[in-house]
Amino acid sequence: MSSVNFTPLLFLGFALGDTTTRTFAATAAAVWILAGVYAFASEAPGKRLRLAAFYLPAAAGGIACMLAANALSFYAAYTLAALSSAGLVAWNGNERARKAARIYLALTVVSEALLLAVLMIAAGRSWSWALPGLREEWARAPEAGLVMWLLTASLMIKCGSTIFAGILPLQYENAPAGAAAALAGASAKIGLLAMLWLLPLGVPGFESWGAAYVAIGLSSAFLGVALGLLARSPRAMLGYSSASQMGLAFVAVGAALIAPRTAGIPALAAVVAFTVHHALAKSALVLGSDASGAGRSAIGRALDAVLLALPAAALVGAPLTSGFVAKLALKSALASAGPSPIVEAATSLLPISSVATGLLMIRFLLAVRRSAPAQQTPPLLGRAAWYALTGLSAAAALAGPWSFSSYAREHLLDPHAVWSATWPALAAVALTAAARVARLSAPGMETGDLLTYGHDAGLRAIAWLAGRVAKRTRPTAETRSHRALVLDEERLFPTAVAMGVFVALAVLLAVLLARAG
Amino acid sequence: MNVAVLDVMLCAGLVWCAVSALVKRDLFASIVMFISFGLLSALAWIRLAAPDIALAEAAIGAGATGALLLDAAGVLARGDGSAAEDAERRTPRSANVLGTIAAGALFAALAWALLSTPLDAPRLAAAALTGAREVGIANPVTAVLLDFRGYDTLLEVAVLLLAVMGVMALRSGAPVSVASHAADPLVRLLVGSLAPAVLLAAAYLVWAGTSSPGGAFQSGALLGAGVIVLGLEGMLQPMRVHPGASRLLLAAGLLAFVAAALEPVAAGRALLQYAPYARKGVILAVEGILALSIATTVAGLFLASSVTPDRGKAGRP
Amino acid sequence: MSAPLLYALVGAGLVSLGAWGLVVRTHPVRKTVAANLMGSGAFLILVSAARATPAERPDPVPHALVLTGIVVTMATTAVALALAKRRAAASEGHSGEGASDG
Amino acid sequence: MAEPGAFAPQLLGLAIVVPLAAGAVSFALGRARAMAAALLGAAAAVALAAAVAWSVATGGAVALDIGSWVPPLGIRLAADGLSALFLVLAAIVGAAVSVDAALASRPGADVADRWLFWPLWLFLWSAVNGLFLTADVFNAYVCLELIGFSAVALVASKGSKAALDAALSYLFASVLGAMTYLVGVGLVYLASGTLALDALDSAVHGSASARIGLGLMLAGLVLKTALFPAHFWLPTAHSSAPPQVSAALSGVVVKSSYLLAVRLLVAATGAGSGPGLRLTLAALGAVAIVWGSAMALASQRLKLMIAYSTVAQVGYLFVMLPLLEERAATVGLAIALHALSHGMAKAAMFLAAGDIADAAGTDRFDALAGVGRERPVAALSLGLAGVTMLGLPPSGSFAAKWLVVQSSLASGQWWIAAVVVGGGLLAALYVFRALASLLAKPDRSEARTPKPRTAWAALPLAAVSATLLLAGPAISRLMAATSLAGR
Amino acid sequence: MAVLALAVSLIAPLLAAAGSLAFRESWRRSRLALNAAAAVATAAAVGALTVRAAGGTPAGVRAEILPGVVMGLRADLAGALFATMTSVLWVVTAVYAHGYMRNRQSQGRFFGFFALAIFSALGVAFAADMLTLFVFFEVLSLATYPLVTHDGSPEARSAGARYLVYALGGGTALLLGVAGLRAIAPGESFVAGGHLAAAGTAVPALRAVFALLVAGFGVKAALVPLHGWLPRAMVAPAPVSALLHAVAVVKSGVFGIVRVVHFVYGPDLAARIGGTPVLAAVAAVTVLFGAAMAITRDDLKARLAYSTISQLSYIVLGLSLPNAVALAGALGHIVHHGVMKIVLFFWAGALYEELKVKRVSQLDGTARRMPLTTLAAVSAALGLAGIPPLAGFVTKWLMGKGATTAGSAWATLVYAGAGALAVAYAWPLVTRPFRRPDAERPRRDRFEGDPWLVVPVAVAAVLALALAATAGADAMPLDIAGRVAFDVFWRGR
Repeated sequence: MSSVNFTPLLFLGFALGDTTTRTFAATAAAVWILAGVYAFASEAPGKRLRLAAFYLPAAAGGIACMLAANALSFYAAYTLAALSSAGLVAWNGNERARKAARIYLALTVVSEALLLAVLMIAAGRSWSWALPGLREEWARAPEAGLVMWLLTASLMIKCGSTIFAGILPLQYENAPAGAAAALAGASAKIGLLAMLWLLPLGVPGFESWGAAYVAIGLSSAFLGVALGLLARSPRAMLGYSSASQMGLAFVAVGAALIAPRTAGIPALAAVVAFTVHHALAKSALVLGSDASGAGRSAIGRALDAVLLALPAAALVGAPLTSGFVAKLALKSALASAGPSPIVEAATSLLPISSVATGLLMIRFLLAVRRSAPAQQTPPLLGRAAWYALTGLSAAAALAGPWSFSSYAREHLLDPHAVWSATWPALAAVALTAAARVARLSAPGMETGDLLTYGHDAGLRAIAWLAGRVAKRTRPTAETRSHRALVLDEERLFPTAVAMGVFVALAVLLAVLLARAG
Repeated sequence: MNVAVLDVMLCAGLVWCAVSALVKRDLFASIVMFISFGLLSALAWIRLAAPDIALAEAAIGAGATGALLLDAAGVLARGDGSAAEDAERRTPRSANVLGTIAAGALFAALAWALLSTPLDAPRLAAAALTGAREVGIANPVTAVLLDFRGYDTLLEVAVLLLAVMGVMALRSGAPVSVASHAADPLVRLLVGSLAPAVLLAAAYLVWAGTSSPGGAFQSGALLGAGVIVLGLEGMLQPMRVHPGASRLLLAAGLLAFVAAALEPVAAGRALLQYAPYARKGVILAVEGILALSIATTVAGLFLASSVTPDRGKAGRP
Repeated sequence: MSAPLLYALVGAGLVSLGAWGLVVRTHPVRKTVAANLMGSGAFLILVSAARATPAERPDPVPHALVLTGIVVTMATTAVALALAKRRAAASEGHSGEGASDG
Repeated sequence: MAEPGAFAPQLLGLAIVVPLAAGAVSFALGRARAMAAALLGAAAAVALAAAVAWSVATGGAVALDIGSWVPPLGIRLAADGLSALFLVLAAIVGAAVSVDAALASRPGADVADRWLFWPLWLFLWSAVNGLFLTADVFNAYVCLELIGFSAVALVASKGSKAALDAALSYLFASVLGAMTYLVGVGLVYLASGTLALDALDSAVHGSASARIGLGLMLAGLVLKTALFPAHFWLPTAHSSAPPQVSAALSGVVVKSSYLLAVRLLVAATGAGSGPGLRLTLAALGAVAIVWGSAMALASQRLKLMIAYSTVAQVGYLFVMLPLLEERAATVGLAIALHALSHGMAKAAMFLAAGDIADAAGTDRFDALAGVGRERPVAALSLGLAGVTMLGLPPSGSFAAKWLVVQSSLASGQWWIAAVVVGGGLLAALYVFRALASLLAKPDRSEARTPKPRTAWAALPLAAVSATLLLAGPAISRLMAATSLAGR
Repeated sequence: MAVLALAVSLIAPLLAAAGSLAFRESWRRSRLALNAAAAVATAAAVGALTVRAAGGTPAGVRAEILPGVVMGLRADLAGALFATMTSVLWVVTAVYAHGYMRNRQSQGRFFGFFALAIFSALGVAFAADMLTLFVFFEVLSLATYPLVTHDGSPEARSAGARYLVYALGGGTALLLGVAGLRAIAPGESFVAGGHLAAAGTAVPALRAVFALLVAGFGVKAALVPLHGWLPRAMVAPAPVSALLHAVAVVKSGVFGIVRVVHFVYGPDLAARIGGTPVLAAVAAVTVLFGAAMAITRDDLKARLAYSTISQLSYIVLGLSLPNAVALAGALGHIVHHGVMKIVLFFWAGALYEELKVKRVSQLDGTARRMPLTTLAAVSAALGLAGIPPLAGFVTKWLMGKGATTAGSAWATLVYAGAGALAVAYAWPLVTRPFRRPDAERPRRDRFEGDPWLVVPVAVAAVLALALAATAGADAMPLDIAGRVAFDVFWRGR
């Protein structure tokens, strides 16, 4: 008698998987480890145990996620990382951090639930659990449209695109420096991996979704930078820049959806290149914003400034940086996506987004310099980790082209490509100078913008519902004293009357019987 | 239409006495009317050729019941605040109207039933009469009473004993004790001379019971009534009847009858199936003891209940 | 309209009268009187039926029933009156045995 | 018939006469040894009832012609399955009442000096047995009177003002009922010339006046069974009598006149007449359930509540009647199950209530807080009996409710199912109010001086009634020997 | 031999009940021994029955109680599953109750009715036909009433009254349903895949009977309109809320629905007459309503009660979807949720007993004071919230997956959404104990709670984790659930 239950034992199945997952895993590992070193180095010894309680599970989840082989283990690692990072966000315990953690948690839980729904439906439609074939299964299923909506919503929340941009700065600002770097570097990338695993990249028929993804990408790119310019603290700016960079990944994936056959491979390469570039550059920047210029001699501060500028340049996509390689890969993906209006718009808007990123980076660098060295200098080990990370980010620029996209290799030194990468940076510098002359100072804005208002509204709603419910089901404190309806039968139905009724009843019964005969 | 004038007169008298017994305002007057109703009904039984019943009616119906009613009326009328009095006035009007209508309907139904069926159906007359002859008891009523439906009579004796027990229970278990009353000499003389006659008549009734109208109940009632009269006149010195003895006497009738009933079962026959040869003897014996018991019961019922606590004479244990 | 039928009808009348008395009258003595009347009425019906049988002598069975009935009615009267007297005594403050009002 | 069966008919006679004799002996022996004689008589009565039930179960219906005179001249005692079951009910409740009275009459208890309780009680017991077994309508009249007097005397024996009032109105009510019954018997005899019960239905066929007589007899029995509106005498009588008496009255006496009523109804409608009669009785039954439950809920005293619940439960017995015609076997079984289970439960409730009133001094609800802890046995018995009142499984009344619902759905008279099920809910209201007040925490926990008595007799009664479903097979075997379907 | 096991499993709790009631109030030790022994005996017997049922020849006994009325017991796989959970958890609860009831009064009554409730729950599990199931179901209502009103306070009494109104109302509906069922299919006992020959009867009749039966069981399964009694019944002592109001009583309601849908009607017929779709809708509403309400309740036990309401409807939704995997998940969730929820109620009881903490807002700093208990509770709370790889997630996953295969993806969304809400109401239970208490908690020198309370909590938590770890292994609840589902959907063909 066989059973329908074939849940794999302790259903956590992991495998090294193909090159893409290996690259993702390697990058994530590097970031989590180096950021970890920095975090533990810079944390007071007493609180290290508590930090470990949150940091290590997050790291484990983050890395395991990359290596997941089936839907269950992917979801398990995804949840483990997401929930334990909540602890990191609420790290310094004050009300602001707790509020940020609440917002982060609420959004993560929603995105996780959406992902679960996607995985369940996909698993429901396919007999096996394995991830690889999953997307082909659900793409052909009747619920494909529904799954697409759910998946998109989940990814938008996770990667902080469009209106959810605020989720990333909230994390970077409140988490301790090292942890923030790790979150910046690795946790957002889980979303990208989910895209690669789950989105129907090779499957025809999702062209309209492709266009939508490109649109989302572009809008979050520009919205992210706009909000970044309004942010106050350097790390918030970095958060918003991550949001906008994620937008670019959306654009690449959009391209793959629009022309699955032609743009499939280049888009994949673009996403991988982008992931590696952004992970290393952004985590270096975050560490830098905390470590650089802290109480060092003039020369030291200058050196820090340079070290900080390098990843910043990479982000802008300056030539000979990992950013440049990613941008090239993206351009090649867009080119191979074939003639469609949205793709043309994307190709033309790309450089402008680089300009915007440039503006943001410059503002960030100025902000870092302005924020005097509040903390004491991080220990040498911490600084070493920072240096290593920046080095890696630079190295990526070199290793990138050979391993990923052939298009990038050819155009690496092509003068036209080089120029198209440098003018945005120059333009950004020029614009900033002009802004400073006109003393146009952007008004400050509380990080997390839209989400914080949503959070307050949500709390008020729950309190109202609880109040109303409490009022209705307040136990009737005094079970209303059983007001005995004092019914004395003698008054209601006196004996004399009753006997009279009896005699009448006797006659009735007699008559009934007699008549019936 | 061979209805004699006497019957019509008798029926009219009966109805008139009955109505006035219920309607009369004064309690004593209604009781007197009820006693006269009793006597008239005794006459009616004679007209309907039921001598046994006439005897019983006269002794028990009119005599004992009348005496009890008079005594009760005496006690209750004097009690001014007694709840029963004011309850009288408060019968709700609806009860009167409903009662009257219902009673009327009952009468109509009964009358219709009586008119619509032939009264002269044979019923069990033949079977009973032949049965009585077989069994050799001349008086068919006694045959039915003690043989064919002896079980009914057994239970009926139990009812009597129960009544006495009930009355005793109401006086919280005080034993029945015969107490004397002061009375004027003339009545004492009359009663003195009557007593032996009553005793003789009672004995005769028991003896004659098997062949002619008479029997345990009638003689018992007569004897009882005699004792009551003697008691009322204080002729019976305050004999301290030992409580145990009075109880035994009261229960004797029932115990005898039960013995007579169970004996055949022990002998392998059905319940109350007297042995053919001993039938008359057993019946006579049972009737004798029964008469004594009934006499004590009737006297006890009257004397025990008539002696109310406020007279203070009744011996409370 | 034979004599027995007349007596039977009077019996029926007495039954109804007795029933009326039991329902309407509340004084125990009057109720007892009514009960006795109702009994006599019933017995009258029975005995008149016995008288009307064509057999040479009246049907002895109803006679036996009525005899039993009379004795039972007497018992009723005795118990009812004793109860009435006891209640009258109790209501005049002679506290009866039963202490608890339950 | 097999040899042991030959003696069976005599058992019927003995079952009636032996308790009677014991009662007389107990009366004759007086105060000191009355209880001993009575307990002996009670034991004999229980044994005889068991013997009768056994012989009916093995050999089918048993009959005895008293004095070997064949009816209609002689009187016949007959015991089919249903009467045997009622006999067993009387025996079980009788045993429990006797034990409880014996426990109560230890020195110092207030009932000790009312030794007359014992003979009266045995007379009542034998009269009830007599009524169950008699197959003669006039003999039934004498039994009814015997029951009436003993019940009135027992109720009045409490001595309190309320008891006397109740006894008086009970007496006059039962006299009115008995007289109506007697007039009915007269008419039936007048028209049909027979007094035998089983010859009744052919006799009733012909003449209308016989049917009028039968109607009056039925009315008399309806009053003795306290079916609404003729229930007015029961609440005061049963609630002011001593606990043992009310247990016997509510448990058994009410059922005895009901059994006779069912037999008459079968005889009357065997002649194909009177769906109207059954529907009227059923309608009265339904009203009785509602009225009884409402008054029980409104009553302020525990015993009064239990008495009104009897009025309601009697309603159930009558509501089933319209189904008797086509599904006699099932409904007969339902009647037996409900009567048995309710009889035992009600007796247990009154015995427990007596014990609780002892502990609290009064049985008013507002004074009962915390008594549940002092008298756990009584509280548990009340609870278990409550299970039967509600007709919840595994009680006998649930089995009855189940059978009635089944047959009413099958025969399309679904309103009966609705009334029966609704009645269970109504019963829940008053039963659990009583239980809740018992289990409530006493606000002031002053030490009451609990009297030594505990309701040990009540617990087994309630337990048996609450699990009577398990005795289903035995009861259905006995019921196989019953034919309630009209010929 | 097998019938002997069946007899032992039912008679042991009955003996425990009688013994506990009979023992004098002061015999605490012997009462514990009696109950524990009975619990272990029952667990062993149920184990034997499960093995036998798994072997394909379930033990059974039938008797004709009244002419035409046949009742019977049969330990089939589904029954064995429910009985295993009840008996195993009874062992743990007996120990816990001993500790918890130490300084409360009328313990004899408590343990007596507690054992009686277990007896009736096992009866529900082993009933072979709908009538027997109904009989035990009603006895269960009665046995639990005194437990709800145990301490006699006005709240307890009003809660008890409300519980009764619901239980008896449900009972009435059930009675009519069962009667109707007998009119349609007299005397049938349960068959995996349903025994109703739908050919003959009119659909409205089938629908009416289905509605009555599900409504009757729905009261105890706390479906939305009928759930009112559960939060109020939390006034009962902790062991009662733990084993009965989170495990035995409510699960018997759900088990009843399983019997109706899959063992009387069969999934296809139930779907055809539109029964299961409506049931699924009601269950979905209950899932979301329960979870939403749970978020708003600050009282700890009330929150757990609403969570139970929501999680029960996980099961009802799962079993009303025409798919084997969903059914397997639902049956598995009966056990998984039971074990997890009992840990949380034990924790609530221990908290109240040690620190007089009743509200979620007072949880700050309890971890430091009662680390072991809190750890167990956290693991259970996470499992409840459906966090992988814990027990709660496994069954939720199966149900969600099965929902899509059954073609109703909206149910998958409901599961996912409910998962999110579950995290919302479980999260404070997980994090607040670890926060530093603002007001300094009254220092009680004792480190952990009373061992009698801590050990059961720990054991139950380990049990929950074991369930998660061995989700796929043979002879574990999920596997049994799988076999039952296989029987229902494929053997039935």
